[in-house]
Amino acid sequence: MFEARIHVMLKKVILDPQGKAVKNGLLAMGYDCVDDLRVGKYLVLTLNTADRAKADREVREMCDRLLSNPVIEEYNYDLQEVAP
Amino acid sequence: MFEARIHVMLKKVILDPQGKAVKNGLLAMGYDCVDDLRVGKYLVLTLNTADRAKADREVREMCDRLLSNPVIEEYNYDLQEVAP
Amino acid sequence: MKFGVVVFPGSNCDADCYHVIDQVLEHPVTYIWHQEKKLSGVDCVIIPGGFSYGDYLRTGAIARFAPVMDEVIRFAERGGLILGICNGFQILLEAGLLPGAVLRNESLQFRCHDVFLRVENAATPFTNRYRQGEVIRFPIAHGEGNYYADPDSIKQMDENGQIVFRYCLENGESAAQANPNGAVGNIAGVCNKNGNIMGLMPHPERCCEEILGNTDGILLFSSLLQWWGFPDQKRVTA
Amino acid sequence: MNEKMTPAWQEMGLTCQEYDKICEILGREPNYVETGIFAVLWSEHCGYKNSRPVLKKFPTEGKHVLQGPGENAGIVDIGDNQALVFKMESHNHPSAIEPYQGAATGVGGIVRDIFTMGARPIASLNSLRFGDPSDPLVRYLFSGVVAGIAGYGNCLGIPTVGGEIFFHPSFKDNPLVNAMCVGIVDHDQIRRGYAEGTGNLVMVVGARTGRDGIHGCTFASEELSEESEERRPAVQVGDPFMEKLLIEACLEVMKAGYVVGIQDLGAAGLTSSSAEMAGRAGAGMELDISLVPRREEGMTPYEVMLSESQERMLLVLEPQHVEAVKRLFAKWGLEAVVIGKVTGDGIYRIRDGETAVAEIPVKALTESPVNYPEQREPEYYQRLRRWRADDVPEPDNCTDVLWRLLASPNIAGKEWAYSQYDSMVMLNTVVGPGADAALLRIKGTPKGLALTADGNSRYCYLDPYQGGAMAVAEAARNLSCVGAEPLGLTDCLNFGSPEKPEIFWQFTRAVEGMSAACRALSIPVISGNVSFYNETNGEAVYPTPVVGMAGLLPDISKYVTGAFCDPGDEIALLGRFAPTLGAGEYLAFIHGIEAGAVPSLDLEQEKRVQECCRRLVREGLIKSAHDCADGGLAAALAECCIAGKLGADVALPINGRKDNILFGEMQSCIVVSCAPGRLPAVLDNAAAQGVDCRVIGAAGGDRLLMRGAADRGVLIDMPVEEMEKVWRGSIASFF
Ligand SMILES: Nc1ncnc2c1ncn2[C@@H]1O[C@H](COP(=O)(O)OP(=O)(O)O)[C@@H](O)[C@H]1O
Ligand SMILES: [Mg+2]
Repeated sequence: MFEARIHVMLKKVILDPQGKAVKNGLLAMGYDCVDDLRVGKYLVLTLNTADRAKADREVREMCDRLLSNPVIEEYNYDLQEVAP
Repeated sequence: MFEARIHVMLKKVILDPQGKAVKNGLLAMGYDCVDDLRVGKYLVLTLNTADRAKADREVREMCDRLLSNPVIEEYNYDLQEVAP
Repeated sequence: MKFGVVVFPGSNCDADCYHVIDQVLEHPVTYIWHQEKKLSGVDCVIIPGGFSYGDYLRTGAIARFAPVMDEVIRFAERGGLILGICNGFQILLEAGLLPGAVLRNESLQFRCHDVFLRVENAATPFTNRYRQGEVIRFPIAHGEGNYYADPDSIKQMDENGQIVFRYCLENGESAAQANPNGAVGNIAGVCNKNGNIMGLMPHPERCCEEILGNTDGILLFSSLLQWWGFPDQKRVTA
Repeated sequence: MNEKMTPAWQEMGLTCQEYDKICEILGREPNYVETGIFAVLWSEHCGYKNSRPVLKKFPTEGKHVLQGPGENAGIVDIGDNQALVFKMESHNHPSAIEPYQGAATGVGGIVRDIFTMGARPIASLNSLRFGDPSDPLVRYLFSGVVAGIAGYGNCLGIPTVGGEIFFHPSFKDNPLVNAMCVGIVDHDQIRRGYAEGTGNLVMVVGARTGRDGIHGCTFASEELSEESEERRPAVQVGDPFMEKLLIEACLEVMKAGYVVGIQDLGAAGLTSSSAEMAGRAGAGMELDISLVPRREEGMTPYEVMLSESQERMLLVLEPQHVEAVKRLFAKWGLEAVVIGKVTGDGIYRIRDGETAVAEIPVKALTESPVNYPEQREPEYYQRLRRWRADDVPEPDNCTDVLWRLLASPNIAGKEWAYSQYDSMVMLNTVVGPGADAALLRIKGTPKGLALTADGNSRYCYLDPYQGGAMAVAEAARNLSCVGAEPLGLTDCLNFGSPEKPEIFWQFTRAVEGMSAACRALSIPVISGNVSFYNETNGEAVYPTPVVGMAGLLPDISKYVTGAFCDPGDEIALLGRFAPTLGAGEYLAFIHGIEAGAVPSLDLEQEKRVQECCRRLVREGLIKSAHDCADGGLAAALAECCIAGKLGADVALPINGRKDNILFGEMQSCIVVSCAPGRLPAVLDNAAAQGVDCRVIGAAGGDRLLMRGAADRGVLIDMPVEEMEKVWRGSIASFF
């Protein structure tokens, strides 16, 4: 059993309206030292396999095909063996 | 300057419709070994301060007050010093 | 001319599109279930608005892998007519049948109201009954219609006439306050290079009847009929 | 006090007397699960133990009524073999602690109440109350609630076509979120929550059962306190996608004729839906809850029985249809599982596999004991009524006052909120949010359907009886303004703790006032909901009965809105113009005073004014109609100008304090406009029906000019464009 922790973020060149809104919210609450804020997605996925290479291949494929959109997003992940 | 990486997830007892839909999507695409999937938020926040204790305090406070709703969500974060 | 309206779990403008084709246009129309592997003889596929698969993760992302989409893509490659409205547009983007992607509205809010559009290309199968540059009024209803493509793609699309509608003021001027979602270049609708696939965020099917107060959308559907009737057209039936 | 000493029944909210009664019924002490079952079904939220006797005062019968209170929703006939199904429900407490999900699941719940009757939901409305929007916490609640309603309703593809929003400090920590849904059904497709036919099977369909929302129901029957913060799982996350599938699949199985009885799992989950269905049919039921699909492992029987997980339905069907029904649900990707059967012995029997969990007579569950709480007229009532306007200075610059009033959050346009709702999907919306009433066409017929939701918390606080009556009268008036005849109403009664005599007095008086108005206007109550314990740290919200009403237009091509149409059109006041300064928005917002007698309401007069207005609309004699409400005549005229993008020049019809004439509020008075050539016919019609009607000016130009009576000069002079900017921009400016 493997657990993949996947981070999907908007590409840097793309304006992140949600990040901007949250940042403004924090500034309005008085957190002056907030400098930059970006909001992305975090997916925790468990895979029922004992084969690390397969798990790795599949996670990458899932990220490329469904979990992220390469036009606007980039992703990274790490993979960890976990007890079933 | 500090960077906080914050993960916000729905509590385990709370239904995660998004995770469920994505998991079903992956299963329909033929990724049979997907076992469980939960979707959360990932925030990357930079703080303009040299004071780690202050940064830590503020991040926790922001998480409690705005970035998560403790009624349904839980969060964790790590804090790293970064070059300004 | 026969129309097919694709139904995904979560589609919610399927019945509206069906109604307009059937009751207003008075043409044959059929529903196409997302599990279907055939498009059963239709001449134009409409992918309607709604929240396919809840629109979880990204709008249109999961729908894009529904079994019916393989057929839609094949039909597209053969030059078949495909119209994606709102969520349908998002699905076409995810499927790569149209260039670009959509982000959340800049306001982060769902918006439902009328917008003005300028017809940027009146030579497509979807717009030939409008005048080039004509200003029309369509309703929008979406939370993620903030169209994005990188600058190079935009330039190319512009050159190819792939930008079909832009948000504008009532007098036709492009202006930031006419843009309801932050879309790059005020883009509201685009087509592929070949012109047989179009997607747009606004809802033409919502403005086809007098009683609803606006009939600006009907010309979009009748453009398709007119185009289908042109003698020298390459007509493709699924 | 040592917490461990508190017995379970007490912790679950049962009183000592109630517990004794349970022991008496069972002839033994109830076990833990049984205690839980009694506690939720006998709570105010499910059992209406405090309110039931008072609700009996409502008239519930009428020539159109096919189903009155007692079912999941009420039904009225609209002819052509079609009927309208509607109900309103509160989701106040969940929205207070998780505004987005609280409001979203509120929409989900009321929508299920509609399609469970066999109807296709065609429209949603909502009535909202928040504190002062300049408070960031209030804005968090407000924006979260609106986004939640939008997030859920838009996904379902049900247009949100109307509603109302009112701001007042009493709602600061306890907002009111009342959601209404309307469906349409063919007579022969109507279904009910009856568990009939011994041997028929019981199925649970839709979402899996999780630990969320346990005690949501007892939670709604308590006031909010610091402690409720700790009861976290009481809030659930909704899945509108699941609900959309559930709507389609349920309507399909009902249409196929497979359903004997059906009901949503709402408050108190499986417990209340199964017990209520058995109770209505006078049957018994046996369930094996080990068969209920779970989202989590290790759930106890108690948790399964009381979970309020969303998007679930309970079906009763004949055994031979089980496979077909399963297939149909599978087509929509949904689980449908048999969990028990209908029995003939009137006993509610729950097993967990082979282990007996509960055994209770159904009757004991559904016929909860009734309380008759004490009532007392609150001290403030007479004191505030005696207030006189003498000490309030007359304003020098009335244009300036109007400018400020148009920016008052209660009068300002609510577009910021409703433009987040999909109001057009389904292609029926002829007039969407922002008008007196929403108007929908009924496809395939020439008819139109008018819908509105109204209530006035301030009037109800100052005079619950009159305020209740006015909520009914105003809702009906709003329908009459577009030309529709009211068919029936649903209500949501939002009050503080019924255990306080002053609150229960407010409640009783409001219901009495509503009932009187219902009788006078011949509008039956067909469904509704009570929400008590709307208090924070002992402070109750303003009493707020909300009325949702539906009406019918025989010919939808003949409707009007409030918008002035053409320059030169005559503007007239239909009904008696009798403004009063007391209790109004002007007094509250400009002078910070909430006192005085509420405007007087003559129900006989009201009835005639409304009939007259409907007639004028139907005969095509008038081009616009809009009632005078918050902010009086000046605000009403401003709204007519803004909607029509057209000015007006009027002279005030009476003398007296100019602020009273301009901004004082009244009942039974409608601003209408007509082409000059039609004026004689309008006046004749009004005279024939014994209704006052006086011309006050004409539409035209690009500004609103209001002149004093007897040549007291121009009191208000404001460009329409500027009014629009202020009125439209005010709410957005808070964000
Ligand atoms: N204020 C009211 N006016 C009229 N009917 C009411 C009122 N409150 C509750 N009812 C009726 O009592 C029944 C139970 O209501 P409720 O507990 O809200 O139903 P649900 O099980 O859907 O939550 C319904 O038939 C409802 O219409
Ligand atoms: Mg119900």
